[in-house]
Amino acid sequence: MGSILRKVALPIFLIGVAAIMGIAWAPALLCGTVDSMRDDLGTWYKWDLRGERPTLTVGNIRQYLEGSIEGQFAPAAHVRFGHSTAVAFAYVLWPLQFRITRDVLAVVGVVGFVSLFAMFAIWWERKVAARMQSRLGPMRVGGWHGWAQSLADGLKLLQKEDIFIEGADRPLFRMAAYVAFVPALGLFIALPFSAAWIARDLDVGLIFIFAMFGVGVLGVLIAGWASNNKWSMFGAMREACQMISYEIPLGFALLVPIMTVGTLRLTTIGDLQSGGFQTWLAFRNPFLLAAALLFFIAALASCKRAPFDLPEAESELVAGFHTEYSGFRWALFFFAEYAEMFAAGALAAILFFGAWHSPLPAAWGESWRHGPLWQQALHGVVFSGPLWLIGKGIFFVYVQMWLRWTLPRIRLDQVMYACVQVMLPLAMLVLLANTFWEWLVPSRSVLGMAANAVCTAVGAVAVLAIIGISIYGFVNRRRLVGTLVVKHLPGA
Amino acid sequence: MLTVGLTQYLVLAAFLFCCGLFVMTTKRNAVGILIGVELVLNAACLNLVAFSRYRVGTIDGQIATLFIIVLAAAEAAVAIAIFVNYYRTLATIDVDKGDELRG
Amino acid sequence: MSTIELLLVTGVLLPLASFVLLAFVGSKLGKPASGWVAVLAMAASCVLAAVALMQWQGLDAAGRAAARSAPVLWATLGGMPIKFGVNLDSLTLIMFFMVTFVSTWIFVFSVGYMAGHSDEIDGVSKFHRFFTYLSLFGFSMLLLVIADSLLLLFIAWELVGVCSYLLIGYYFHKKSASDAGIKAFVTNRVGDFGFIIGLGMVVLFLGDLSLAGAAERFHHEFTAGGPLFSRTFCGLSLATWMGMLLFCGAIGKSAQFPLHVWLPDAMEGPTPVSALIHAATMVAAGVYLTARIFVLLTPEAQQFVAIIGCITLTLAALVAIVQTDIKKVLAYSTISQLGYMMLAMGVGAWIAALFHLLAHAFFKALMFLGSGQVIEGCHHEQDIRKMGGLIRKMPVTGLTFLVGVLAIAGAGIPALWMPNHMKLGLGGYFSKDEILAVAWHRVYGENHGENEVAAGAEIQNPKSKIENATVGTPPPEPRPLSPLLFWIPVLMAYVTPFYMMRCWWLTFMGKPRDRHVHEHAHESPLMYVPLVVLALGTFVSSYYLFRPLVAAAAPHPFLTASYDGAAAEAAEAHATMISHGAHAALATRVGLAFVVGFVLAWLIYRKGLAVGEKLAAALKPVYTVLVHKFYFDELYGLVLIGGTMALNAVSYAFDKFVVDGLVNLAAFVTERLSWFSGMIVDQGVVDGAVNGVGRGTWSLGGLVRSPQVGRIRNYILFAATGVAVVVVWIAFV
Amino acid sequence: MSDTDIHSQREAPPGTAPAAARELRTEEMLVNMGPQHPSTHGVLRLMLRTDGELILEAIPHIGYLHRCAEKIGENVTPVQFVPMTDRLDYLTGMNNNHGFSLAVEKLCGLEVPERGHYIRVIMCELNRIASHLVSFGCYGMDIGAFTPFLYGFREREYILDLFEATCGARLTYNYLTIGGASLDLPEGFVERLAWFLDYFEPKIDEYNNLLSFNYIFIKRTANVGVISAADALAYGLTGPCLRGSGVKWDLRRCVPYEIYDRFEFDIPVGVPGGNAGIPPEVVVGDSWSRYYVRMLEMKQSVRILRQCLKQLAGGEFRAKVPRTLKLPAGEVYLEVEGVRGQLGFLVVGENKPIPRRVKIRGPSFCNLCIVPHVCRQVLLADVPAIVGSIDVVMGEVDR
Amino acid sequence: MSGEVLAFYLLAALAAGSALGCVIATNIVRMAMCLLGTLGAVALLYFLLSANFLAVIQLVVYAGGTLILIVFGIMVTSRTYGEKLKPRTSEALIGTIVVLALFAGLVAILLRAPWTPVAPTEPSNSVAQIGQELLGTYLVPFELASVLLLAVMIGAAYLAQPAKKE
Repeated sequence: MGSILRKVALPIFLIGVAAIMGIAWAPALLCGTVDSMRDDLGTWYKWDLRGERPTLTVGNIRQYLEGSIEGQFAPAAHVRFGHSTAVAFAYVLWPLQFRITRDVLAVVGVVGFVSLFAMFAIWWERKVAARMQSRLGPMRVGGWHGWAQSLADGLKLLQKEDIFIEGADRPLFRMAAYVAFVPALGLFIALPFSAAWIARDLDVGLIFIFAMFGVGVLGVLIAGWASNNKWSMFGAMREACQMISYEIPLGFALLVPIMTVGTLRLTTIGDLQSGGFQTWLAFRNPFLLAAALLFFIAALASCKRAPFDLPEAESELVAGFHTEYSGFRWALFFFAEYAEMFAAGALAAILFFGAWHSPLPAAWGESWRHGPLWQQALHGVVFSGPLWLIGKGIFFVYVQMWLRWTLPRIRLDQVMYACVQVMLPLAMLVLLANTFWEWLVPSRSVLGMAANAVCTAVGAVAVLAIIGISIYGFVNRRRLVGTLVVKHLPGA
Repeated sequence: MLTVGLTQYLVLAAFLFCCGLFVMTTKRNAVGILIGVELVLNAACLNLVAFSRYRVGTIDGQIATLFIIVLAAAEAAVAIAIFVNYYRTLATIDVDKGDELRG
Repeated sequence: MSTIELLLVTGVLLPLASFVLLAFVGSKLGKPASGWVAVLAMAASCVLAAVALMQWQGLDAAGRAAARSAPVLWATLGGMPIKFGVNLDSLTLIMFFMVTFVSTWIFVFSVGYMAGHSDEIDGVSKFHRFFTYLSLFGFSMLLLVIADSLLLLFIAWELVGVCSYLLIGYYFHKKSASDAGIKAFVTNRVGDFGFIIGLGMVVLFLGDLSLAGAAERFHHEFTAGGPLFSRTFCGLSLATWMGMLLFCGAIGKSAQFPLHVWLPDAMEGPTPVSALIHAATMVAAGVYLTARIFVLLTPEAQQFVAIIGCITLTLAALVAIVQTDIKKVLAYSTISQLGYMMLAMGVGAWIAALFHLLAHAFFKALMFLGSGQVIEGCHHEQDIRKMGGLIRKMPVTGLTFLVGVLAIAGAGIPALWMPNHMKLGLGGYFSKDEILAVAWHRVYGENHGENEVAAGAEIQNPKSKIENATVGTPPPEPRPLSPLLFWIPVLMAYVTPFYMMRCWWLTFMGKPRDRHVHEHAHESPLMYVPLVVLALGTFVSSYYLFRPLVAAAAPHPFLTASYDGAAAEAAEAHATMISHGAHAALATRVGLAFVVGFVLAWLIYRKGLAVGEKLAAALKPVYTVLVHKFYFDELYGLVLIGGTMALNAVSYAFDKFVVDGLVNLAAFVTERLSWFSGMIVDQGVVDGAVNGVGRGTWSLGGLVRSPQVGRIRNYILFAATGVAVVVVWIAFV
Repeated sequence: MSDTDIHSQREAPPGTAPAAARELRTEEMLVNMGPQHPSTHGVLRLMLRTDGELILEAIPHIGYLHRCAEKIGENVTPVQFVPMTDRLDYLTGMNNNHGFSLAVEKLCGLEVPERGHYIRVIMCELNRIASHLVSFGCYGMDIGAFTPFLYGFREREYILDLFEATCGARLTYNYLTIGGASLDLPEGFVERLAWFLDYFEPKIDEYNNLLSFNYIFIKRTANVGVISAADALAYGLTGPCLRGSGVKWDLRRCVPYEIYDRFEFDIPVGVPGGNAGIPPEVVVGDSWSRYYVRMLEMKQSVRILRQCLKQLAGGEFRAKVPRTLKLPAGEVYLEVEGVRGQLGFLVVGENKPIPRRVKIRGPSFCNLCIVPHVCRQVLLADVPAIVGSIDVVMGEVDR
Repeated sequence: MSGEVLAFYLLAALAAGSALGCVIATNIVRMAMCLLGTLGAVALLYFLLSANFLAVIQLVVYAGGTLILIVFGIMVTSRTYGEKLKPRTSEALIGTIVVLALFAGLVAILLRAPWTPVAPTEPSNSVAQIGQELLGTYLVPFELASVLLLAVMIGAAYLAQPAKKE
């Protein structure tokens, strides 16, 4: 397998790109087609008495595709389909007009994405860690760089015995893993991958995700409690403390962009940043940049990732709240963790870093958005769309990993200190300052534009530096710290 | 045929209320009583929102519910603090043990 | 938002930023740094204020009107919109500048002063806390100045109160200091209570809390004869009551009779606080408030203001004569000067009052800082009897203090023949004389140059004629005031120089009376630089620099004129600056008052304390009354504590005689009855029955008691049962 | 009745003071840390009495790795016992070999040839570096940083390669023996070592950059587990733990043995924070100081090694030792500066090839004694930080 | 049967079942978990009632805050693991009767009540509307609530601080 992959790398890459473009855009295009068809026929035939779109039959669709029903926007002659093609398309399109079908698709997509992402991220984290530690990491399973390692791990975990220890509260012990996992999955309901790619575009989507972050803690708490293990209990208590505390600065940091754009609907927030790099919210003014940083740190704490990984601190608490877990339940905790990591990264991207838009100025790809199918697809890949969001999410996940493999862990009292005495006042100040800024400084004014320019420059330098350092590190196979050595030992 | 309307919501709320009431009246664990209170409050909230949706047509009910949620959080915080103190003093969380007027 | 407003808002927010910064990281910044943060913020505000002032000066009337933007809607309460905005007029700007300027230098002084006066508590220096409070205070005061609505003004008002409490009680481990803080706070609450009721009346009757809107509605009420004017309470119209109640706030904050008791006690705070709060800003807030609500004051209410001011200035001036604590002398002089300002307000000398306020802020801050320097130099000695001869040790302080003394005494050359802007004089010479002149005009006004005034008014306000015509109701006849309102202040104008000179002479001149104090005395640059600056400020402010600005902000005479002819006339009269009869008459009476006072003080205290003590012994009853400050503290103690005790006694008596008597009577009757029943019935016959009944009672008691187990769950259950019964009853029966 | 509370009546027997009854009700909890715990470096077991996350008391329980080392010493000849010393502190086999050999040589009056001396110093110092690298890496793990561990092991690998080339073993060397070394240095050793020293020295700065001066690391370790110099002396701490408390005591310099008096090197000690680039949070005797002393010692070891390479003499590497070495009657106690402190060997001979008594003073054991004293009123997360900074190896504690 | 009806009955069943679980459970942690079920179901019902904002606030504050607080309280106060405080039989009996009667009565009243049907209104952009109302009409309760929260914060901190060692 590995050798094959190595030999035909380019075709595989190209096929992969094509597949990704297809996956990324086909369903959205199909749903869009059905919707426009329904709109078209509804307005033409006045079937719609209640202000709703009409439900089409397979026959309607076929006729429409064949061009035998003349809708107002019926396809032009050159794109009309033959009978058999039309029938085939009609059967594909018909179910897509129902909400329930789309919901099922969304659920399947979300679950599939989360599982795949978690598996990918676990493998990738091991590779990142390995490279940072001058190791190779997984190299065997599956051939090319051990790409099937997570799959094998998953299979192994599935086969493992499900151990309940003596004295554990069994129903709660079982339930805890799900209580941790379900909210982590549930938050993807409101997480837009692009303006069109969202399971439910809630008008309170942001708070919904925030709520789901909070509910997930219960799983950890219950896991710690039901394990009948003092270390687990410690882990659970730490998690509760940390989460409840960091939710507050997290919320404050979220309020900053909310106050700036004035909506809680994530698709709206995302589409406000479509104009290229300099219109991203984080670069609007210095306080939003600060809020982005605060958000990222608080989210790090909420995802219990290093240096805030106290609930599972293995040198202190053995393994914290999941000490007694094994097998698939244990895996669920990890799925939840990686899902939350991605969600945090994606949320950071949506709120501050341009959501699903590319850094390129919007005008560059605008005409392609409405062009032929292949242009639309290319537009989705190059200029905006789920791939960008996933890419940004992965970037932030990567930053989280980087931090984890670099930093020591903070002590509990320091975590609380950092939250209550540092993050919280800072977040409040940033909120206040941003309020005044938005009130007093119009974005078109000289000051506003100057701030925007400076922040954009700072952000661009930071992002490019992170990417550059990573690439440099990976290419040169050197640890980066070696390049930044302080020559003389103090105190020697 | 099953339908959804105000009555259904109210019946559900009544059920929740009765469950909460029962929990409040029978559980001996102080936190259990608190859980009962939360159930009762939820029933009330549900009523308010249902009325606001089906009867009044304004969002006053939602606002009231919002206040109830906030107050419930505050109440829970204080209650838990009291229970922790109670537990420290009496080494139990059984409310029946707290029937003496001295601590 | 116009540039000027932006400058002002930024100026207000800077101290707030400093407060927030210091509150969070003040302890980390440490001793000098945290102070300089506050100074920097305030100085920046001052610069912004100066820029704003200059811009304002450059604008014509239309530009000034355009600079004022619409207030921001904050909330809608019960249909009444609450809007906040900047009350942009000359008075705001000049007050803003005065507050920031004086505060900046007081802050600078504080950095030096507090270095030696901030204690450590549990090893943590309280130094930064002082500047935290100061910054908050600066913010509140500036907010108060720019507030355009009574509500915002009230918020800032209360913030100022809180800050004064915190700052007076800064040495909170000292009982007297914390007591003084509480006293200041509580006394202010008494006044604020009236203010709140007044605000309530404004909301109720006028329905608009913004200053301009309230004035407009007030006038409308007057012309329409609304309930505010048509309904009376205790013989006074509700409008009068409203004005008086609003003024109550000013009584508290500006330490007017009868709520003046807190100010002398507030000297327990650090001296810069005294300078800042009790000279330049906080007490000024009361006058400022009165100025802002001036248009809501009916003639009766104005008379009330005047009377309160007159009483205050008299009492305070008299008490100040016998004080020996250098800060208390200044405190009473402050109260007295505030009394002058209130009197001015009451007699309609709106401009003169504010002019005096501005001048007073400079020279009083100067004197307080000077006293701080003295206290610091003399090793925390505040008793002027132990000082003396300090001029050799601290010449800068002594001389600048003298500038303050001259200013408060109203020193100047009464050269009638010179135009005003060329006259030579200091602070009080112009402002106080102007107050007295207007008072004179109000008392004896009909005899003097009416025509000139009318002509002046017409030139000044061609519009008023027209509007008067449209209103249709002729202004009521001017009512002369009691001559006392003129003569008592004039008398006190002689007293003021006396006690100020006494204070100065005892402190700085003569022979050192306490060697220890004298040897220790020194002065430091960080502290005397502010003194010099403020002394210069005193010179500058004295000369009509600020007056035109104040005058420009004076309330539209039409508003006042419509319901108070005399006040309007007086206002117009001195708006055109009376250099005629009234002033001339006055110059002969009080122009040289300061010379008389000074000479008297010099005669008595030239050789030290001996003569003064002899005089005190000779006038023992008067002296005792004055030393005890007219027994106000004792009176309040008696009324409040005694009142409570009396109430106690009454209720005790009721309890003892009425209730107990009834109980005893019942007991007596029962006893007799039981004797009867015991002797006759119980003995033989009913014992068995009684036991049976007893057992029955016991079990009944048990039955009744069983629900009362102290279990809250069961109580809930009972309640639920009750509800269930009712519900079931409704549902099924 | 005011002071009586109902629970003293319910729970405590009559007559017990209410305060004692109240003590019973506090939120105390007994937690077992180890013997299977990731951060106890082997099989140390700490009984923690905790109040929430606060440690009230930590009682070490030891003996899980007891292998009767001293008893074995009484039943085998010294040459046969040398491999056993490898297993005491398994990270510092060379130093253990060395110490025991010195003691026996002193008892028997054996002279070691010049080259033998240098080989011994080279091996001991190399092993010191190797052991400190493990200590550094594991300490990072204790604090929650994963990467330093592998960095430390990466460099240690080179040293182990050198050892392997020399004696064939990577952990239990049995190399330094009575009378010198058991084999001569292999061909090319000097060049490889020189290359390694050049390679390794900059790495120390890298470690410092990565871990020692990391803000979080300093926050976690500075002013944690402070041992005053007096306490350190009273508890008999030695090695980096003692030097971390500011006591300038190193046997190599203070009571020179072997040929350490021929080398120039410094004795690093704990320095109060704020001096010479030391973070301001640091207090003499805290965990950070102990840790940092080790980092500095590696530098000094490199210095010694360079001088060794310059001075390295030719000739014999081992003295002529009789096939059956009779230990004369008498008693020798000798201490050397081991990696973790002073490693002492008591050998009592009775004119037989087998010693009558062998007693070992393990520095880890003595250093561990201070754990209950230091782990009091600290947070749970501080326990690994303190125990890790004391750096015990259970093989030596339990012997 | 439309989706809404189906969703309502599913959620109602979940809410009612969880509430019943609260009643039946003897283990306090399980009670808390049942409460989670009820809270979640009620939150979703709010979605059905198009009170989106309320639903997420219910999730944030109730499920994410209050419930965690309760579980936290349980953990702190129930060190004696598995201590079960069974209800007294008499109380349970009386309670059951009373509550059943109450429920029956309520349902009877509700079913008979002549609710005049009002067409359900769709609140437009309820978040903004709620914000307007909170800072307008309900400003005073809003501020009072903030003061209350402050008081609660201080009070809870005071109550829960460890007893001073004498």
